[in-house]
Amino acid sequence: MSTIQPTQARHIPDRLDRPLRSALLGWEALLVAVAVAIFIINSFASPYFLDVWSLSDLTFNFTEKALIALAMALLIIAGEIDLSVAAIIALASTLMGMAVQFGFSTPALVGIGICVGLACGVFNGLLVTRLGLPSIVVTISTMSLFRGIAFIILGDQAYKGYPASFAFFGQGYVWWVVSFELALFLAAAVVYYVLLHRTNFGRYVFAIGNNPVAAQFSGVRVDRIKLVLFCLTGLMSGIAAVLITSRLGSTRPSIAQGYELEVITMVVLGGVSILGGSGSIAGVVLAALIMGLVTFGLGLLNVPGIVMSIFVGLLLILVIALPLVWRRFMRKAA
Amino acid sequence: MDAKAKSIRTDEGAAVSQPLLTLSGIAKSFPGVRALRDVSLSLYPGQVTALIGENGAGKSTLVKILTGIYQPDAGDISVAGTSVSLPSAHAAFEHGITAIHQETVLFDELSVAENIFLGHAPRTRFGTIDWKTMRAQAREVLETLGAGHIDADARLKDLGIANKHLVAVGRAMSIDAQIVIMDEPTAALSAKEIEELFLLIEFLKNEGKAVLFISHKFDEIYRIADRYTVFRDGEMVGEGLIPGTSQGDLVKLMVGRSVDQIFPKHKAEIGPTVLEVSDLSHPTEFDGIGFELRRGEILGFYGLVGAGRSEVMQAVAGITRTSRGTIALDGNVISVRSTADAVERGIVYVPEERGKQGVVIGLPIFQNVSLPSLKRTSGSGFLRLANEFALAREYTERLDLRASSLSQDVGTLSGGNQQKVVIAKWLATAPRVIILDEPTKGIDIGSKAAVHGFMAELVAEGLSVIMVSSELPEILGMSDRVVVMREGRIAAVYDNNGLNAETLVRAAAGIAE
Amino acid sequence: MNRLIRNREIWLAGAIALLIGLISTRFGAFASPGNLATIFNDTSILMILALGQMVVILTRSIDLSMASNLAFTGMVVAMLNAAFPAIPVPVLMLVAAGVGLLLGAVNGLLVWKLDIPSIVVTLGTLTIYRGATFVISGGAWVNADRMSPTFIGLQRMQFIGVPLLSWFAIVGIALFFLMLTRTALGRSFYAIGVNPTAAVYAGINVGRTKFLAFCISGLVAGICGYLWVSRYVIASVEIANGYELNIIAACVIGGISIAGGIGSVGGTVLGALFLGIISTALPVINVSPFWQMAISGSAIILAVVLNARGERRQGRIILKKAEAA
Amino acid sequence: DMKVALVVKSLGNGFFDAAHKGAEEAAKEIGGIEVIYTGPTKATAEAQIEVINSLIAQKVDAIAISANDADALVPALKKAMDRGITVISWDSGVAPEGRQMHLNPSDTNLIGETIIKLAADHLPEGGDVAILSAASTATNQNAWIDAAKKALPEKFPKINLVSVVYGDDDSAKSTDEAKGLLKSNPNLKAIIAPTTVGVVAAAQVVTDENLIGKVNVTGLALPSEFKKFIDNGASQSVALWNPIDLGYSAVYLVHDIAAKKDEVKPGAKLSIGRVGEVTLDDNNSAAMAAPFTFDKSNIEEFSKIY
Ligand SMILES: Nc1ncnc2c1ncn2[C@@H]1O[C@H](COP(=O)(O)OP(=O)(O)OP(=O)(O)O)[C@@H](O)[C@H]1O
Ligand SMILES: Nc1ncnc2c1ncn2[C@@H]1O[C@H](COP(=O)(O)OP(=O)(O)OP(=O)(O)O)[C@@H](O)[C@H]1O
Ligand SMILES: [Mg+2]
Ligand SMILES: [Mg+2]
Repeated sequence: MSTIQPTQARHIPDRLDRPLRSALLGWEALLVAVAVAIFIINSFASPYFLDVWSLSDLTFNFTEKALIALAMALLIIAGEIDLSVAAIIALASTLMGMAVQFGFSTPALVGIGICVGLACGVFNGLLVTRLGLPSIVVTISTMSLFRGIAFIILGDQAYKGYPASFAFFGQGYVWWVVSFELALFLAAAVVYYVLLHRTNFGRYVFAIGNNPVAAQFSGVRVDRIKLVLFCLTGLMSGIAAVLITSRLGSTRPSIAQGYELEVITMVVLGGVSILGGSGSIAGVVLAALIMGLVTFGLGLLNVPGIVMSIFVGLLLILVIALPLVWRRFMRKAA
Repeated sequence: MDAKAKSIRTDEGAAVSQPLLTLSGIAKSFPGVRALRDVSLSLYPGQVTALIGENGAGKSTLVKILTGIYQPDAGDISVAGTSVSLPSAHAAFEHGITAIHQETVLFDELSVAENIFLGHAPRTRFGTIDWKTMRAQAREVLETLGAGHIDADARLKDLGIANKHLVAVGRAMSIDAQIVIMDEPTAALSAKEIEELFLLIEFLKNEGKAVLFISHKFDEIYRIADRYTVFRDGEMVGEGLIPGTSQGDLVKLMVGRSVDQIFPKHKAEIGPTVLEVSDLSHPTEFDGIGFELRRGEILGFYGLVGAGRSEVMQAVAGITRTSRGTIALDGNVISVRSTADAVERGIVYVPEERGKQGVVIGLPIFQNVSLPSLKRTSGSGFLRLANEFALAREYTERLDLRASSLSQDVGTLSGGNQQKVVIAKWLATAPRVIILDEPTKGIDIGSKAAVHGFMAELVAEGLSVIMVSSELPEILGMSDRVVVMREGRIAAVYDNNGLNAETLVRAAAGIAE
Repeated sequence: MNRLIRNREIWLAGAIALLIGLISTRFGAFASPGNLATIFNDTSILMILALGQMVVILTRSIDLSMASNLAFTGMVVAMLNAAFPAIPVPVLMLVAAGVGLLLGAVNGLLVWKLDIPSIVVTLGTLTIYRGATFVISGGAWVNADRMSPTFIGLQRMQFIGVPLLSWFAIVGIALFFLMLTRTALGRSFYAIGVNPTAAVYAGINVGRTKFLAFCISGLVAGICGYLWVSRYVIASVEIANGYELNIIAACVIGGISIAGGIGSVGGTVLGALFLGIISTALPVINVSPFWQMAISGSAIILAVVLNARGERRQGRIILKKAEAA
Repeated sequence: DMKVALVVKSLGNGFFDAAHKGAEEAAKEIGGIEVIYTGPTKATAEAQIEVINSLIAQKVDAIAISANDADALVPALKKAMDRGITVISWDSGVAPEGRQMHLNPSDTNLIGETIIKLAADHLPEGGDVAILSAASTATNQNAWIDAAKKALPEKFPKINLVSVVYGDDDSAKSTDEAKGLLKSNPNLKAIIAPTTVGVVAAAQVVTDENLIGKVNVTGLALPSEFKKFIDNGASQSVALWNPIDLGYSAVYLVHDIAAKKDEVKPGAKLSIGRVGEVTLDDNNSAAMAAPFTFDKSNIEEFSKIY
């Protein structure tokens, strides 16, 4: 096509000073600084911290939750949320345990765990997209429903007797101190990074989070993408269920209680806007690491878990508040 | 509170000396944008001052400063000769300033009466809200506006868009204000309602109120305004009395050059039928819609606001589900079950509500433009930024977008420039049929001509265009044929051969000839 | 005020009546006035908390920290009572209200002054407040025997045959109703939820109004901290852990829109009662305790779906005008 | 110093605080022991695993744990043993693979029988009773309830167990469950709560509903927490072992095993200082004394101790 105005059009540069990049870098830089600071404090505070096995053990504190956080980040960027992830773990673990009683083999167990997670994700996704219900409401109810089913099946019993080979997923090491859980998390982080930041799908997720109506008007299949995102969180919860069950070697319906809020804390600490529309995988990975460092470091000092959670809570608010306060201060100074 | 009470009467016809409101040296910057620079403005009692300027000239920003929503970085505001500060919207109405904002800003879930009185509701002796008095006063206000048909107890959500707008006007009137500001008040109203609004403005004038009237439509300005003030790029570039000033002068002040306001004559070959819609129906919105669109044709859709034109177009574009009817492209019936389907087939829809449906605020310009075309710019699902930038540059530059870079958030652009991004986005998909819903709504005169020229260009290249518009000159100037809709059905179809405005208005309103 | 909203409440009330009817077929005495009064009394705390939460949700925010606030305040007053039994209980209640208000105000300030989304703020304070409870108590519990008899007994005292706890709820409901329908503040909660931009244009200070909403939810949580501790005669770090979700569920069942601006006192009260009945009735009719969670989960889904149905498509109808003409 | 970790189900529980006292007493007596008293705030297995992991990293010498879950802790504790840490469980046990020995506060069957007996002693005519337990996953409670059910038909034919409910060691939930029991079983004569949290909640409910004298609350209770309800008559008697002795014994045993003074194998007799000695059974678990009963006559005295 030719140009309508033969008079020269104004040139618009692609970028001025990479404002978007530098803003993102700013956030992640802050997280890196926090992580390094905590690492240094930890190594001074406890003589046991700087030890490869300690550091390896540390990763178990966050890998399972962080796996879910990767998918949750996408969901929250798209403007939705899933509070039922911990309940999905409970249900998936229960059904795996049930399968053990029928003598299923390790690969079948893994398959069952993942499929149950996926199925729960589909259920959430359909309720949200087909009935147009707010996801926070849907997943508050499925949170009771999924765990409730686990309680119906198991009651006060526990399933155990998982095959010996099943223990690998939650307790095995791929290489030296690198556990299977850690390796899986790192691989998943790369996959999610590419998915969110390097593909059309990821762009659609951002578009939906910023303006779902305009995205729909632009030909983005909003409902389908949201459904896929719920499936992904379901899937990751299923995978986490396999890991936790393998690590505990048994199943109770109360497994993974309260994980949902920790996962969301991780995502938010990672700089994902809870209102949707912005965030990065790098941030989430850093946030997972920070939470692991804080809980493990304080654990080495035998600080009770609940006191650690004060630190995590403060960190959450401070890390979000600091840039805001800083910007406001700079503007005043200017 | 009724508009008649407690107002200062000025002797009619007497030369007005003292301005009621004066602004001087007002400046306002947003991050990266200097919206206003050293602006001054005076409003006189009993007079209507028109504020004109291109998109992004800073008109709405000034309105927001006057109503206490934004704080100016510098400058002075005086009401009736005393300098005031307006730290909040409340402070503004205490100083007798009220406004009808560009965006309809009301409360969908609340009742009409409450929408009118929220924030200044009548109280009982105990300081609680006096619902009874409030309803009565709301009815009174609506009555004075000639909108007595609106139920004060109805939920705002259940009202038509025009009635909502009347409620917004009612809200402004319920405050016993000396200074009334109207930011593009006619954009959502039909001809009949615009007439009523003009009567109201006359009435306010006679009451001695100072009125600031913002519009991009010169016919309205000449009709109602006594004075003008022109903004360009955030600066005041001229003011004076309307009588004795020609439209050409105003345009020149606005854009800094003269602009042809003639609709470009397009001489495209009208080819075979491209799109054929038959018996398209929806349970509640429209019924039995059938029309055809030919290659190289501009098909105008005219109707009063709320006639259902947008809904029909959204159905054609796959956004709204239909209950019955078919859409055929090149003679083949196609199923359009989502926007994505429509886009794939080359049918695109440029929506009317830019902010809600058009731009994705939060994403940069280039990502907005490439959003529907990602499949083409990417390599098997993976993003290719270079392709996206190239695509975005090509189309935004053609539309003469004013932006500092393509990575800028669209949210920082003015309304008119946002509209350009939306149009660029759709052109970039290389469509066959493009549906433009109110394409020049809220667009300044310079850009308007560009959009019209562009439409001519499109059809010349063999595209087919459907243009939904409520502006008669635009419909008459641009369309080859005109479909008139009324209350969800097609009322008439005309060839644009010496078609006159009156015929269209009669058909749209259902008045027999 | 509005046909539709009233309808929703009638539906919910109908559902509750049906539920009670169903339970009575299996357990006759359930519908007796005495038992219903007991259920009301048992649900009082949830009702009061849900009313506080409702105000926050109306403003498009959420307060996840209410249960932690409750635990902290409960611990503070219990420890005060244990240490200084001479402090009169009404004074302790004022302390509870004050501490709760303070914690709520902290949430509110962060939301107002720093513009951090409320879900983030309260997710943070959720753990901070509960952690603080551990810190002040050293993790130790305050048991029945360390509390004074009036501390425990006050809410159990009867007035016109109704325990004071129920009176707290009744007075709370009345106050909330008055505030939300008759005061400018109450209406501005709705206004900023329906359309925050429009609210700014109407001269409402959105940030300050949200702040006040959090103050109210904090105040309510504080008072409930005392009520909870004296009702269950134990103050520990773990009390009401996870209860924030029950509170929100009560609001959601009661038809409070999580997107803000829609909801009524009546709906919230009924939503809380609905949950209360389910949790008291299931053990009574010998439903295995293990079924309880799944049943209440399904009930919430059902209530929400029905609510959504009611809301669906009340929009304009162009064609009707055409037909009428 | 030898570092011994005393890991409890959850911090803040009066019972475990008393056990901690005993542990410190043992440490002082033996000398050269540093006791790390720790545990999660929430009584879950996952939280306890994090605690165990941090103890492993701190290279403690021995862990004595009261488990929230008999099975889920096994892998973590195995890892601890692999790294050379001595692990025993006490109070609430871990499956045999996850520990070297288990110290039962008392014989499981004996406890099961005792909790029923406490109710039966005051029900010469027999009648309906119900059990209000802790979490449905609690190892020890479940074992006692099983034992109680076994004892019922032979030893207490007139006692009719109508229901078992779970209060999750959460006072609010326990209260609701206790109320439900009273409502659904109008003829209930006794509530048996083999948990220190549940028993207090049940007694408070009986007091509130004016059922003192009609329904007897019994079970396992800390005298200091429960004195009030013996005094007001909501309960005739409750039982418990001495938590101080329990904590003392746990530390004593784990020290001796870690210091290689004792060999752990079925049938072995292990000394526990001032408390005496225990004998390991086939599962390497040992039981201490029979539970001690508190009633009007002695509660005053014991409530001052624990
Ligand atoms: N909140 C804001 N943040 C950043 N920039 C803004 C904001 N509001 C307005 N602007 C910028 O200020 C300038 C003036 O905008 P304004 O809305 O006042 O224009 P206008 O004259 O009303 O245009 P239109 O005719 O399109 O309504 C524009 O460049 C716009 O992008
Ligand atoms: N009562 C209403 N409440 C909310 N939105 C409304 C209402 N009435 C109309 N609208 C919106 O205004 C736009 C115009 O409505 P509609 O499609 O019915 O009329 P139209 O003939 O296209 O009018 P227009 O001249 O505005 O294009 C649509 O986007 C519609 O969603
Ligand atoms: Mg404007
Ligand atoms: Mg339209």
